[in-house]
Amino acid sequence: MSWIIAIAIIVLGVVLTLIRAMLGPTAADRMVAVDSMTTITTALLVLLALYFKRYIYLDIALVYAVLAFVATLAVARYMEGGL
Amino acid sequence: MGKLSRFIFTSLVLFILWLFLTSTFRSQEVLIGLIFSLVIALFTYNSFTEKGLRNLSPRKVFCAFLYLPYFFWQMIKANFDVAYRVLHPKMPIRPGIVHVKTKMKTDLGKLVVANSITLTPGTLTLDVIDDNMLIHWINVKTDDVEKASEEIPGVFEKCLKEFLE
Amino acid sequence: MLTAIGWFLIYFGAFFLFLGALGIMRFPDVYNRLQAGTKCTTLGALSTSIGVGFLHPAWLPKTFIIALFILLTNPISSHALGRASYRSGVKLWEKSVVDKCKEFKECVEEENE
Amino acid sequence: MSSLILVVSAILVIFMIVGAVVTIHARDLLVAIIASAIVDLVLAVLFYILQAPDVAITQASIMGGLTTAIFLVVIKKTERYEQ
Repeated sequence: MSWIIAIAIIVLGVVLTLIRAMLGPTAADRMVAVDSMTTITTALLVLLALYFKRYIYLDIALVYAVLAFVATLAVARYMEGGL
Repeated sequence: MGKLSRFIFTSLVLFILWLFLTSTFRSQEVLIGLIFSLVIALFTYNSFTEKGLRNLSPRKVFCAFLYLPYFFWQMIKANFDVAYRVLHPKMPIRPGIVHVKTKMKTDLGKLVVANSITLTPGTLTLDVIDDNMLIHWINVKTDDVEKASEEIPGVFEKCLKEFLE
Repeated sequence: MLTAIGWFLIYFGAFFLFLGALGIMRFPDVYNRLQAGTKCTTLGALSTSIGVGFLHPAWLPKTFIIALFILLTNPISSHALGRASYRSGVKLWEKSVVDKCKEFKECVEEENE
Repeated sequence: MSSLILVVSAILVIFMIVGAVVTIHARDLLVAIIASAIVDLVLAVLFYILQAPDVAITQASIMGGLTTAIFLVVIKKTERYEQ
């Protein structure tokens, strides 16, 4: 039962950020929402790794955090005119 | 600072990271990690660190351990602050961008101060130009440069000056 | 004992992750959303992963690495996004009090072109 | 317990469909890129839930990180708004 509550709260958070990403007025709003979504999803992946009881699943959380950071930095560099 | 000490410091950091990532002590894995951390450190020590083994002097390590609990306490306070502003029906925010001056000279010092400011109550670093910092403040109390410098980065710089400069 | 601490940390983190998402929905402009998104999600993800490490102590080193990585990279990405959105001309909220950023020519360079 | 996982994946699939629709209809190509990045990241979580960790790592790294950066280089070289 305690699993259901913890995972449900975090999934509700993901849904809220995804709604903001779909209807945000400017591109910057959407990117802020996507950045927060990746951090929340990293926490969700760590929690699900404990739920499935597989050690290898933690690697996905690590890769997810690193690569989403690269995507955020690329979009930020594009928006300020660099790249 | 000598090249050897910078090289040793870089490979030490990489090797400790490898030990955390594999989290075993079998001889084969430790050996291969040691070889790869030496090879990678050979190529990257030039841009990784400037001070080498001087970073590990006992006084600096002691000051870093004193700084961490204070930082986490500030972070928890920041989160309850944001929680209050989010859950309040009228959203009591009064945002603005203020200008403060920092006393840090090195790049590493500016990085640590900017990251600490971002994670502590109500402030977010927008831009760093030389020693001027532009900070978005969610509840502006003053827009004077001197007072804002006392208010925002001053509390960290007292602790950080010890182990970064 | 370790189990109790682990569950407490997981619920603490989940609560703050939800609050960060709620802040992103409610706040009026980009910079305020960035504040809520950075602070709450950093502490939430950190506390959740350390809590998982407490529940299953053999995993503690790797969850510690994940927490360290989040603590290092999240402020940098939010700083880059804030600077990029100011330089690309996103306006502040209309009830904002003060804007010292106009005094620096590095900040408004992009708008003039 | 597996009904919890079923509900989570149903929510994620709905958001993937909405993201794909936003990707097709957006006039601003930066918004289209961000929406397609959302689709890729959510698809990585879905592969994770379906217990394929290697596919999830590849999806998160190649599609979530690198393809976004390559698309950004492309719209930097051409133009941002669709005619």
